[in-house]
Amino acid sequence: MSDAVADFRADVEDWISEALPSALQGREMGPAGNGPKRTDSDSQKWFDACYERGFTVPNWPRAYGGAELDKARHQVLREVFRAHGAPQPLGGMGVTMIGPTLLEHGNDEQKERHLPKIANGEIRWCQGYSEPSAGSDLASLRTKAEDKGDFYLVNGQKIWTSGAQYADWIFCLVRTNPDVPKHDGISFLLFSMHDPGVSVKPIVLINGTSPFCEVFFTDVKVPKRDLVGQENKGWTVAKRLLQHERSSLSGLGGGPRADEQGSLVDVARQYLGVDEQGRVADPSLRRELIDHQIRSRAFALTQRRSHEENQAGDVPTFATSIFKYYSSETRKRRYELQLRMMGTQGVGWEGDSFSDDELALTRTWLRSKSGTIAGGSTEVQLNIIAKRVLGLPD
Amino acid sequence: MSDAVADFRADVEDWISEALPSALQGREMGPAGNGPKRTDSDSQKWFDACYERGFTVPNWPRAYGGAELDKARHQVLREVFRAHGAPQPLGGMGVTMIGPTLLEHGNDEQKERHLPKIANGEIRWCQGYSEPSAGSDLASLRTKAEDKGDFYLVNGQKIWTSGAQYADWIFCLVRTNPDVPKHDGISFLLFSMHDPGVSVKPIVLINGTSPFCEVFFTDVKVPKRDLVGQENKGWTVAKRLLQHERSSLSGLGGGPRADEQGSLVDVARQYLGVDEQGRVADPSLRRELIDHQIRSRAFALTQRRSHEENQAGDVPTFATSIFKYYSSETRKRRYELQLRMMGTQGVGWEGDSFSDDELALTRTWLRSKSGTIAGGSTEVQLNIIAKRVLGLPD
Amino acid sequence: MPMILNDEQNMLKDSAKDFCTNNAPIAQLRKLRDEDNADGFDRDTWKQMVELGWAGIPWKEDFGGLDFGYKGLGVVTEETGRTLTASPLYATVWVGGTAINVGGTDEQKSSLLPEVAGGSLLLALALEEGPRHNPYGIETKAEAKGGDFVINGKKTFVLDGNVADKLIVVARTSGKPGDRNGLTLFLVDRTAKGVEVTRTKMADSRNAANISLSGVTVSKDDVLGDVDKGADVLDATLDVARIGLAAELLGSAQEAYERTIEYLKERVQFGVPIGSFQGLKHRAADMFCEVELCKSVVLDALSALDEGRSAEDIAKAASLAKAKVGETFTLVSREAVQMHGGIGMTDEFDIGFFMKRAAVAEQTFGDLIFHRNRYGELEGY
Amino acid sequence: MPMILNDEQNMLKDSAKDFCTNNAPIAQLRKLRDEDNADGFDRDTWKQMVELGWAGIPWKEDFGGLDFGYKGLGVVTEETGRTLTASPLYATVWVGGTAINVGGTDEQKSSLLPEVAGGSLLLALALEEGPRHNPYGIETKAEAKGGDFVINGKKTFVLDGNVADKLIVVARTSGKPGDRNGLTLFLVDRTAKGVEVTRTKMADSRNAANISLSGVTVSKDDVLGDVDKGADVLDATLDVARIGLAAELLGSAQEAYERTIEYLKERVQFGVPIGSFQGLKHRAADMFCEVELCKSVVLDALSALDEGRSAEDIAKAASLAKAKVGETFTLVSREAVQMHGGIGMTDEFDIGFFMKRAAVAEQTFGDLIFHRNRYGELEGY
Repeated sequence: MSDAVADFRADVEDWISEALPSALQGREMGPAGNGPKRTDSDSQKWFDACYERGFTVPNWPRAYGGAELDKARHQVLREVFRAHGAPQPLGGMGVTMIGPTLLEHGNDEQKERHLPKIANGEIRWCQGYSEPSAGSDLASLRTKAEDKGDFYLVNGQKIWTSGAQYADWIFCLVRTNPDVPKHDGISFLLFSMHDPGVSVKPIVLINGTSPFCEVFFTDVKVPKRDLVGQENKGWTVAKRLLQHERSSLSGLGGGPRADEQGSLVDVARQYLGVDEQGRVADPSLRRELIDHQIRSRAFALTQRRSHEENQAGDVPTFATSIFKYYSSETRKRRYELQLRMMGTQGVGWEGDSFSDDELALTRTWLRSKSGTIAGGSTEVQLNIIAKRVLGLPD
Repeated sequence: MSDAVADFRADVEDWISEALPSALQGREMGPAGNGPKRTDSDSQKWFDACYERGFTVPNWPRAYGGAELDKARHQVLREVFRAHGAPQPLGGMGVTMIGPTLLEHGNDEQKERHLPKIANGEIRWCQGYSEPSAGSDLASLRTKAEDKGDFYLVNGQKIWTSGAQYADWIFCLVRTNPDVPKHDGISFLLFSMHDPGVSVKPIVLINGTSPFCEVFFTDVKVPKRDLVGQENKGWTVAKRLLQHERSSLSGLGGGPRADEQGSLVDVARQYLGVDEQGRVADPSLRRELIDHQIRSRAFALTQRRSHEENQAGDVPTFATSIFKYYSSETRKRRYELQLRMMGTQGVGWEGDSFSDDELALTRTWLRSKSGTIAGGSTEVQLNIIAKRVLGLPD
Repeated sequence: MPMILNDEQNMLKDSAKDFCTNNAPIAQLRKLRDEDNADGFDRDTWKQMVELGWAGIPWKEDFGGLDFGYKGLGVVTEETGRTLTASPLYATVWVGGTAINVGGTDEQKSSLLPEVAGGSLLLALALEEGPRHNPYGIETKAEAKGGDFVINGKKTFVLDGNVADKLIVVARTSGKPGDRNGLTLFLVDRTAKGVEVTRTKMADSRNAANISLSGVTVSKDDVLGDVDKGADVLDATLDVARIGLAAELLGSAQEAYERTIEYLKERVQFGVPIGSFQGLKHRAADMFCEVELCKSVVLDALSALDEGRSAEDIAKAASLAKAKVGETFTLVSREAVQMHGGIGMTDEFDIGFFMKRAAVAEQTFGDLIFHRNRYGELEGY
Repeated sequence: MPMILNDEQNMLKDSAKDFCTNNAPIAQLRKLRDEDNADGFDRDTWKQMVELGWAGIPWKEDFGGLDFGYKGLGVVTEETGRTLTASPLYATVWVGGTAINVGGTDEQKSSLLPEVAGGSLLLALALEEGPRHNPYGIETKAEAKGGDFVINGKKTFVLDGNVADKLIVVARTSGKPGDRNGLTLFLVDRTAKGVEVTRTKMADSRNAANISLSGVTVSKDDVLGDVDKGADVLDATLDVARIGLAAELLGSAQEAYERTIEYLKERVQFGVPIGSFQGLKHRAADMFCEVELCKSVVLDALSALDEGRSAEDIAKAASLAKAKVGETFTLVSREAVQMHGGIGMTDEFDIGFFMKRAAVAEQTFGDLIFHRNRYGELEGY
């Protein structure tokens, strides 16, 4: 490590010891990382401290609220955060998706207008991609935007819009030319969810929650200055953004969450008991537990290898393509296994006969099913690997 | 059961008590069912007795050496054979494939000339279907037959020809018209393997045996009287024959062979030992053993169901389509499992350090791999089920 | 020919299919759930089922039944599985009625089975005490006191325990938890003093309850079967119950599977029906095979009951059926959600109900692990 | 950065790849097999490997080695796995050499390791006594007699037992079969009186032998490590051996996989390359992921050795690597044959060699079941 980077580490260490409220150590931020104001003062304090240093978006230019950290310093920052159990001060699609996309594809005016409000948490974003008949085949989307001179007139419907009920703005794929091959007539627009003609309907999932919405557009007027990239070239922007999304969904660099890993063994011990040698008592479920742990450990090592390769060479690594597929399938299996370990206590729905953890498991199990569907289904991921990595013919 | 059928049963019972040499009970015929002469006199005696009654081909017309048994009597015959542990007197592709096909598609002259010599075991047949570049995609075959007036001139190559080195005749798919869609230019020919221009080269398999051959045709002259069906309509005949083949490969009606089923448990006990409760000692392999037995039992019940449905209704049953796929996959798994049970004794190749059974296992394990490739691979079977049974679109 | 249905059974199946489709579709279960219906089933629908004779199918005519065999009851139950119909058919007829039929005195049978057949008596088996099926692991105690017994203990996952008129309580009269000997079955009124019932809401929206028994007094006339020998009745009852559940789940698995195949034909992505993708085709074709195998094991198990095969043979058939059908339904219902994609994740769409049902049913009267092990033990390895 | 190779390791790997491709391709193994070569490996090739320094990679320079670490040896071995090269590299360097390096006195190391590095001393570990890996289940007895020991027993599946100059015999000096304590390792000349070696021909055409020891007398100077404490040396050696095998099999799995992908691109059926069928694509893509995971576990395990992690951490990494790579190679080699179709079933084509190798290697120093269980025990569940 260079001296300058070492100095940076020392500096950040000093700062974090001051800035991080001890009550937040090892926890997540109260309300899940959207919106500028926190419900608890510790979270607000931590957010403010990070924002002041540009650490809500550490690698963004200072002009847009970032700290302009290079790769090495950004990594140091992550390590210090992790060592101190410091929560990410800001999450959401602003930071993880549209922000990086605008940095690459936005014009200066767009960057100046949108990025600072992402960095300071003022504006929450949602993603207008999927449509009822355009799921895995995203490019077949039908929401149309007609050129009306100064503005586009947008009509259509989106589905699976995560957090649309809380979002202020949407980045949205629309069809601006229906008469060309499907990939060639798509544009990438930004507009406010508070604009006239936008309405939102939450979708109830099989686990009873509503993290997604349907969003309807009726004669929404979008000024042309909020077209990102060129008209009809939105697919390029969209694909780049999907890469940001996938690396975010796969928890790249983070590995399986520690709380998820440890607890499966605890669950096994609690619900199945242990034998004289301390082994999980049911040999069949023990076997599946170990298989899962082996799978998880091998995957975590692969994430580490990918990270190291990245650090060392900057070459796009082989391995990122497998992360979304493998992590979502592994997570799904994990909950299937936990369910079976817990017997009838694993399939409760509500009421005092089940502990909070037990009831949460039922819901999380059901929710984990979407991991292999949303954000590029398992089938789509396998197609991508077969085509891009293995070079198998269409 | 009608009285007439009951009489038939009594008659056959009387006959078999006389005719079946006790040394053959519960055994197979010496040399595997091809050729008229047996190496041992018991087999020869049993064959002669069956042939005299038309029981080498029980449901064929008497004119061709059969006994003209109807469905009910044929079933009775099978039951009596099974009850007495009587071996099938005659096997091979004559009885199971080309015979039934000629009965449906051959002209009278062909039937009279070929069928009696199948029934009496004089002529052994082989199947000229697959070619090096036409495996799963059988219809893309290239062996060509040119119309030369009285005869066809055949040039080309076949592969995977089972028993070609012992066969007297071949039923063979050839291309008679290269200028039409591939299914429309195929004809079905019969000719002698002893004809000039036919040469045979055995293929060594990974298990060291050579049950298959490559067969080369150089200017072989085939008289037109041995064209089965019409010229260029051979694909229809070929498909029908494949149905006979598949029902034969899947062991339809027979179920998993008893010796294969019983012995897996014995192998487990021998190589893994048993615990105080008599359970196979290794819990992990025991679990896989039970899973295999459950799978086998459920499959055997399905074969029985299919058989009963067949008996009851004569409707083509849903279930036959799954037999080839399921039985070959199950058999493959069975040998994988046995291999793992036997540890290092399961992977010997030759020499005194291994018992004959152990060495046979290694070879059978390797051979079992072809079950999911030959005769319509697993992938082809799944395609067929998806298309024909489920009606999924191409 | 035990593996095919006769004409009467086919007719019964067809009429059950019509009835369930029209009178008790999945929409009914959804409504019961959304309205938080206290019974957890629709009493009118149950009345109609009773009128169709379903509650009396397996009992002798002497006891108010149709004497139509478990195969008859099985084909009806398979149809209720297709529509995920919540009704007392399972807990009252398959389980409770069978226990009385197997273990009851002539007097008990004469008085109770006609009530079952008539739909006026609902039953529930109070067996489990922990999160995993463990039929001999009973700690609930029944102590003799004069001519009576006093029961103390806690039961969990009692199917229909919240609506049953009578509970069949498995209690220990001697021995220790884990012993097969020393169990006794008691008929206990749900409203008896000392019985406390808490409904437990499960993921499949079907009825279950926790039941606490504190000093519940029953007379010796309420014993079902012989004192200390309750496992004889219990084991026989459980095998029937497992076979009945397998029949129901066979229907559920087929329905989830068929809906998925239809969806594969309809849903267009990349300009073609997704059912044209070989990756999905192969998985669909493999599942087809598994479903076909399930049909066979269920038919064989139902036949085993009606043919009066030995207890050991019935036990093998029951464990085979529950293991195989449970595993297949789990597979099929998960693949159904995956293949339906986003829409399959929504509560508005019905397919998720099958996956929830599969998870709860897998835990009912023994999961795959339990029955795999039991099948191996019964087969002697 | 333990998960990537440094420049020297990359160069070593590249040169090993060249060497194996040119000097020791699968054709060599085929020739050894077809000619029934008595050595079971090619002595000229081995000489060249030795000249490249491979036999001395992990030893300190004091002992004639290159001090280049197990990661260095690992990348070389991975390349020999790609070509299924039969050589003493595994039994002599990974196993025997490691045992001496771990357990030997300075004197033993000084006299023996340079001979290993120089290629003149071939070694074999005589451990197993039954068909399944069972390191403590030793019945072979070594009894003290004066200053000597007399060994009696039978060993099986001794890799290179037929060509080794010295055997490292695991014998019991106290305790009973199954005890970890009471084992002692002895260096025994293969040609010593009472040693009888029978080569056992295995499906993978690699060397193995059964060895009978009848009254074999060795001196106390031939003890490797401490009397009765041989398991300390044995366990450490076995974990290195497992990691080395995992490295080799990683190469084999990659090669079988890559050949299959190439075949999918070339083989045309139904007018298109079979690699365009989604059913095969999805299986190929899934295997890609498994192979990537294997690379990671092998790199981590090799690093664990070179970093000198704790014995327990090395043991975990070893069991993880052997379990994962063994399972993946088994999967990949079977799928390779299936996807190659008929041609894959012929002896003339090389792909079947991989499947045979996978089957034998799975049994070497613990199969999936052994290492799954061990990993769980080491992790404390």
